[in-house]
Amino acid sequence: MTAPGFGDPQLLALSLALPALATLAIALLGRWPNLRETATLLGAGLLFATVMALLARVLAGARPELHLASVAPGLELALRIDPLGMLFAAVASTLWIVNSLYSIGYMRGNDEPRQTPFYACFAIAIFATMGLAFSGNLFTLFVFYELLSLSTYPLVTHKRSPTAMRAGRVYLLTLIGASMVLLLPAIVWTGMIAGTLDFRTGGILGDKLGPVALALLLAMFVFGAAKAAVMPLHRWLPAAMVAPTPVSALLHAVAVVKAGVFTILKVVVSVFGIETLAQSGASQWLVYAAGFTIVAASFVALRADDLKRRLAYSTVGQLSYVVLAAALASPVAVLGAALHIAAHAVSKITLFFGAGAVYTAEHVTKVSEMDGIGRRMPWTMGAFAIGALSMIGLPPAAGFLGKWFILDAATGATDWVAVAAIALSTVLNAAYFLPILIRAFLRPANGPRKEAPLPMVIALTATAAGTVLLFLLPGVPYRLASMIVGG
Amino acid sequence: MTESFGPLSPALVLIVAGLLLPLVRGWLRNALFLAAPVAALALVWLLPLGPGLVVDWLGLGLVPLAPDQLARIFGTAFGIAALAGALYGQSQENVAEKAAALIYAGAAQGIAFAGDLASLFVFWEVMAIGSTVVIWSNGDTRAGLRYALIHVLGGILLFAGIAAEVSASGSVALQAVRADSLGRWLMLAGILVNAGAPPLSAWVADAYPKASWSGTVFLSAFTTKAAVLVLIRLFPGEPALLWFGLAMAVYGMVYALLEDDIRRLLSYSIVGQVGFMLVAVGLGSELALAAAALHAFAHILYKALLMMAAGAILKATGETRLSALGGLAAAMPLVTAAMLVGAFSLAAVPLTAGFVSKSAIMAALAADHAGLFWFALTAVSAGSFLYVGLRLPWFALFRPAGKAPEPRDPAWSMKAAMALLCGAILAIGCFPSVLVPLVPEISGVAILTPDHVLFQLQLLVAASCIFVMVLPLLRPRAGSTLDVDWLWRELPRKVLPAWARFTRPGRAALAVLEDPVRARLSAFSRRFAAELVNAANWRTGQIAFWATTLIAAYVLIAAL
Amino acid sequence: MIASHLPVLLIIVPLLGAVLAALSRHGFVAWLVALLASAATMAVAFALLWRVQAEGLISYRIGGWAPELGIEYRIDAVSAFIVVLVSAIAFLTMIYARRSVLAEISAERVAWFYTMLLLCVAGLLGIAATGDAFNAFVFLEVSSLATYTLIALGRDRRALVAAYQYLIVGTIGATLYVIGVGLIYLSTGTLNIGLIVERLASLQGSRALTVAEAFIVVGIALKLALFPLHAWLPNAYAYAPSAATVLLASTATKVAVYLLARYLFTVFGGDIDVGAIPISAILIGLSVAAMFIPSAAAIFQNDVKRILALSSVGQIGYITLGLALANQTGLTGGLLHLFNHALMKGAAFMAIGAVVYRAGTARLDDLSGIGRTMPWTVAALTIAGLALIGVPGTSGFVSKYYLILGALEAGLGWLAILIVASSLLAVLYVGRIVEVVWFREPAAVARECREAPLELLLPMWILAGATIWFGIDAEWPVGLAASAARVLLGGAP
Amino acid sequence: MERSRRLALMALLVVLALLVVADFFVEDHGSFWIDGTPGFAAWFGLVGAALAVVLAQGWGLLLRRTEERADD
Repeated sequence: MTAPGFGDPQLLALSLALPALATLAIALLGRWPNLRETATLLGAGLLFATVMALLARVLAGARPELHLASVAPGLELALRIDPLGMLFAAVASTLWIVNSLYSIGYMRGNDEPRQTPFYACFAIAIFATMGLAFSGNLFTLFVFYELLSLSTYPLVTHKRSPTAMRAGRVYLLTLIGASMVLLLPAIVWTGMIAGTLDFRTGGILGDKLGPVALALLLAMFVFGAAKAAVMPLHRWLPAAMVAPTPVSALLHAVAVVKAGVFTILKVVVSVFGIETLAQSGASQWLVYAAGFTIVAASFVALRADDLKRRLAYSTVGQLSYVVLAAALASPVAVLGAALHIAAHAVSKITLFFGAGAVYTAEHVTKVSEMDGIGRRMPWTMGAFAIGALSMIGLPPAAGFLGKWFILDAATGATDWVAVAAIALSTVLNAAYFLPILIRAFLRPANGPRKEAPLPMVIALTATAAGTVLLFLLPGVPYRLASMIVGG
Repeated sequence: MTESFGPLSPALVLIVAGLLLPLVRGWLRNALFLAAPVAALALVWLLPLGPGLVVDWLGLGLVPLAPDQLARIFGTAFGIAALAGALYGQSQENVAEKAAALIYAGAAQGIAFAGDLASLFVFWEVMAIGSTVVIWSNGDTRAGLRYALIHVLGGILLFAGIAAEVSASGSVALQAVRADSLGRWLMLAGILVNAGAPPLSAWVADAYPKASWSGTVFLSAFTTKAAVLVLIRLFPGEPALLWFGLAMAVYGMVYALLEDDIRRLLSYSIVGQVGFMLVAVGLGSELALAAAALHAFAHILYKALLMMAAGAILKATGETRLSALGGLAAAMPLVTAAMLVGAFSLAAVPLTAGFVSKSAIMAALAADHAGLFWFALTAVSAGSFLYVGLRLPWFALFRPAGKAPEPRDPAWSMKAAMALLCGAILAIGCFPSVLVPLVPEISGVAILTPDHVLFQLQLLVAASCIFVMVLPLLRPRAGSTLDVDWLWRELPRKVLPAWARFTRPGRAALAVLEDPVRARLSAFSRRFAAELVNAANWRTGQIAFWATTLIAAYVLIAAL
Repeated sequence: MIASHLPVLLIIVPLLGAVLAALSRHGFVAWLVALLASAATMAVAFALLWRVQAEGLISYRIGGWAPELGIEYRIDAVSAFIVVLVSAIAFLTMIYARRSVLAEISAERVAWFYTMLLLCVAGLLGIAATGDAFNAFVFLEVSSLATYTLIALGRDRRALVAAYQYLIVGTIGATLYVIGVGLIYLSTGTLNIGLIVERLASLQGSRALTVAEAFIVVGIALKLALFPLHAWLPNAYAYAPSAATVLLASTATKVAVYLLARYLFTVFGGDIDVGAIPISAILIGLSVAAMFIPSAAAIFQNDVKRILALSSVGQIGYITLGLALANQTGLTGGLLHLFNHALMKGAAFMAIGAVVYRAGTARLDDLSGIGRTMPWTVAALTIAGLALIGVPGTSGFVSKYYLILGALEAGLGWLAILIVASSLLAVLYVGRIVEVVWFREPAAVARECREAPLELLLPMWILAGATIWFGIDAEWPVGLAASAARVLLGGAP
Repeated sequence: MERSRRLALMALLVVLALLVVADFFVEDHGSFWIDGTPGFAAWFGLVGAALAVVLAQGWGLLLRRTEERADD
């Protein structure tokens, strides 16, 4: 597939170098928008190809490694691909292509200012996401985690309005604050106890900590990774919705929030080890915390009239599905969590694409203004409907996949609190998504048919199709996900 | 032999046709609408019985197409219903409804042929989506939303139950179980929601009448019967079902007797009839299960026919309330005939399909010496004849109307559909033996024997006597009967304002307490901020003071 | 030949330079002299470091007199570490100073400025190099007097007031220090640190010694601006000429920290609690207060220089915390932070100096959107800011990491949390700057600016680059700090 | 009770009586102790239907309202 001498480490390096190079190219080509967009798309395309090549290797059993630098004794910047990271990277890099296409439509359609920094920061965020997904130890993960927070701050504040700046402050303070105050000490503590920061399937802590200390450490990780938006550290996510929609779509549906749950999942699998966690019962509290978040976020979403805010709270709830699964700490749960990461990514990006398309075409931002919009924008709202079905967890949409295994794990652990939380939130999800569809499709249209710009429609159709395809052909993600625990 | 058809299941044919329907136009659309159920019906019979085809999906060995006897019974019934419904709905303009109806029918077929829990659930949810869209297409959003939410609830209960079952047994195989663990109770609860069992039965009468004249035909056929099918597969002989079934039979009868709107009345009667089936499933003997399947089969036919008649009346007059109708018999003879055939079949008048299936159920009850249920259901049967065989035709069709509506003749396709179903019902009623190849278990049941026919006739005539006697009491009256759905439809409307009133003093009191605290806090933070702004402007003396203090502290500690 | 005289050359070269600069009376010539002298000093410093790493302790007796009578220069891993830092920063400051000084100081005083700068450097290096307690006082005074003058040379009228305040406070500090040294001399009869250590071993528990320690610690604490004795610092840094601020912020307090560490560890022994005085506990308390209170004050300032100055007070808290932890990891973290903070604060003050050079103001309100017109300068400021926060990938992270580790090793989990929590205050004050300079529409001032000249950018970016570099590959500074910590804790050099 | 209704009732009762009579001439296959007796279905049907009406009317008195549901 690749030329001889171009082995796994080189591919791995390339997967980080490409977005970095794309950033540079975008910055240099700022004066020529068409060239600049070409750089974005080219970078995305090449990255996708690279990640796919890596994917083939990982599926074949390879675990590429790359040592970047040793910062200090015990602090190594090192990459190592494992199935979970591979899954995350594959999702992010695939959706970056679609999102780039969509961004072009959105940014031009809305005549947004400061497009060059926008695309550049986007590329940096992807760079950070790749690094995060492929990180080989906690320190590397932390570095890219922070880089992701920082590189997305300019995107959140893109509008430069006072609201946007305020949201940016909340965003940065919550994410950086939590990661510094909790995640970093947790990492240092782990390093002290385990003597290493490297990820290892099955965990590195062994039985060196008692249940209470384990629970405390887990809490530090969970709330430290505030990107996972477990309540009460969820406020940044709705606040960040002031960002342009492509940002909300890729970053706040895929990269950033998934970085949070990815961190938690990774820590559970490769630092604590699911067996250690399950035996000690140290994650039981997290089942409750995540369950509460799932239900509470759904209730808030129910009352939100602003479309993006509703989607944001939906994200908060859905993220906690993954956290809940991580807390259940069983192989099936991890499988479900990983699949839910992929499924939620592709469906939620569809929903945000839909919201952005509606905004671009009609400048509609509120649910109450969406009467008949489905009749005017059938493609957009059709895709939106598929995304909504996926959120509810109805087949034949991808949202079903993760839910299946998470419920399987919850019932297997006879954790009826978890089951009840999922059941209740499913009904609530329906209760806040279906009215949107009802308004959009059943109320009379108040104008002629008018779709969003073509690139946006292509993008959202693609992700909607992906949502269904992922359900019908879940082979590759399933294989990856089942390799996470299995080896 | 299954291989020769590959994955070409009736479900797939219908669903794909449904997805394609909006893309084609004109006569082609109507042709497709009709051809797909025909093809599906043909496939139901062409597929050889066998263990089916295993597909690997997410590491689960799925069997989305496992033709067996039960699948064939329900597949046939669903197929006929879809075919008749498609024929009936030819003149429906709303393409969304037609497409959804095909997907809905396809999902029902999928449930019939599903050989494992996962595919079963997938089709279960597709069915919920399809039916919801059918209801929505008529534009009633609130009822549609309620319907959707209840089915999402039922779906997630079933889902959780299935997940529990899979994680407990490690396989997705469909197997008969008892409700003996929380997971299985969840599964049962999820299915019962779809079957229209109490306490959530209200959705049936709430949602079905909100669909269009043609949509209701589809709705009446699939959801509840698919639930019966799944109960037969998963919970045969589950004792709880006996009581659920009895409750539903009584509930359906009582509410139908009180109801004014034809389609609501018929919806209540669906619940009642499904109750009969549930009792049979709860009984669990081979004969009882076959009888349940057969009753579902018959019920699909006659309830579809009744809904067609009601739809024709609605289309012709724009009205379905008994209190506003009357005297339609002369103007709509075919509709009258259809309604009578359907109603008589429901009431198990001999020579109709309903008589055959109900006889089978009663025979099964008798065989198992379930006396209580036998007597109770016999009484309910008499009551059922009251509402559907007498009250409905009398007030809608025969009584002299004060203000005669001007009905329009139904379209040819509607007439054809009704004729088709009338024919099927009467044919089965007259020649029950045609069903033996489909349901061999009933071959020993006495159906058209003199004593049995006489028994039934006595029952019906006795009920007729009571009807004539108390006719004024049964006069339809506009209004509504309270049901459990009051809890979520009206209670919040009463409680929320009251709650706000109730909490207002509390909140005011809190504000009184809170305001000074907040004021003091903000004053403090202002002072603090000012302090910090000037933090760099200390006087030299202050520094000297601190230095001295520190030394003093040091020395003091040292001296101690 | 020269190699054996390296320790004394370290002092003599800048002193000579100072004399030459004073004699030259011409701005450019003085600058050239200062540049060459500092370059030579840096070379000497690196040579010393190399020798220390190869040979261990270097003892140099001035004039060959025995320690008892004469003055001994002792260069060990700790001194070498400080010496390298100070001389390198000094060299970069000289590069930076030329244009900055031309813009801020009237022409006739320029030569004077460089004289003072070199004197200050000589004094600081002397403190680090000397092995004699009283000699250290002398160098302290040399550098302090030079510093007062440097501050007073500031353009702003308030600079005089600030210099005067510093003069008073500095004098108090020096006085307290010299009282302490006197007490020690009374007890031990020697001023040579090596000999003091030997003789103190037999004098454990002496009251006089305890008092001596109190005086010395408080005296030095005044110089290193330990909270609450810091108040002289913000105004001094804010109103001094930019180049002077760079040098002072990066080196002066660091050398004071060195002196404190010397006394606490080398003189009074590895266990820094002497007698009944829980110095460790007090120092931890004051350090934590320093980490929070001045940092919180920084958030409310409107002058970027003052923000950075108050931030310095906060950052010194981390360094002294490292001393107070008194274990290998913690002390390494403290010393590493000393090193890293010198780099990042140097870069930050250079950047804001460049902004002042172009825009004429450091008031935050006037700097809206200046990142648009001075991207490189502001980018360097941002990098320094990120390092102040302790974002991973910058050197600030590495040192904080070691501090947290040290706190955990000492069994003080709550302290670890406080260390990171205080970083949040840095997020706030740095975030405030970043938001204004990058994300606001350019104000009138900003629109008229151009990018700073290369002469200012070059040293600034060397420091900013080092901040990033040592965030990604910190082996070298960590190695230096670790061996210094080992020496201080009494292990092998 | 108006005339036509009374006539209808009479006719029905006659038919019912005839059916009961006929019942004596066919062989009954009762499953329980009582249901095989001739005329059982007739009186049981009368009682059952009457009970159904009573039950429904009682339920209607309790829960039947004259106004439509608010959002029907």
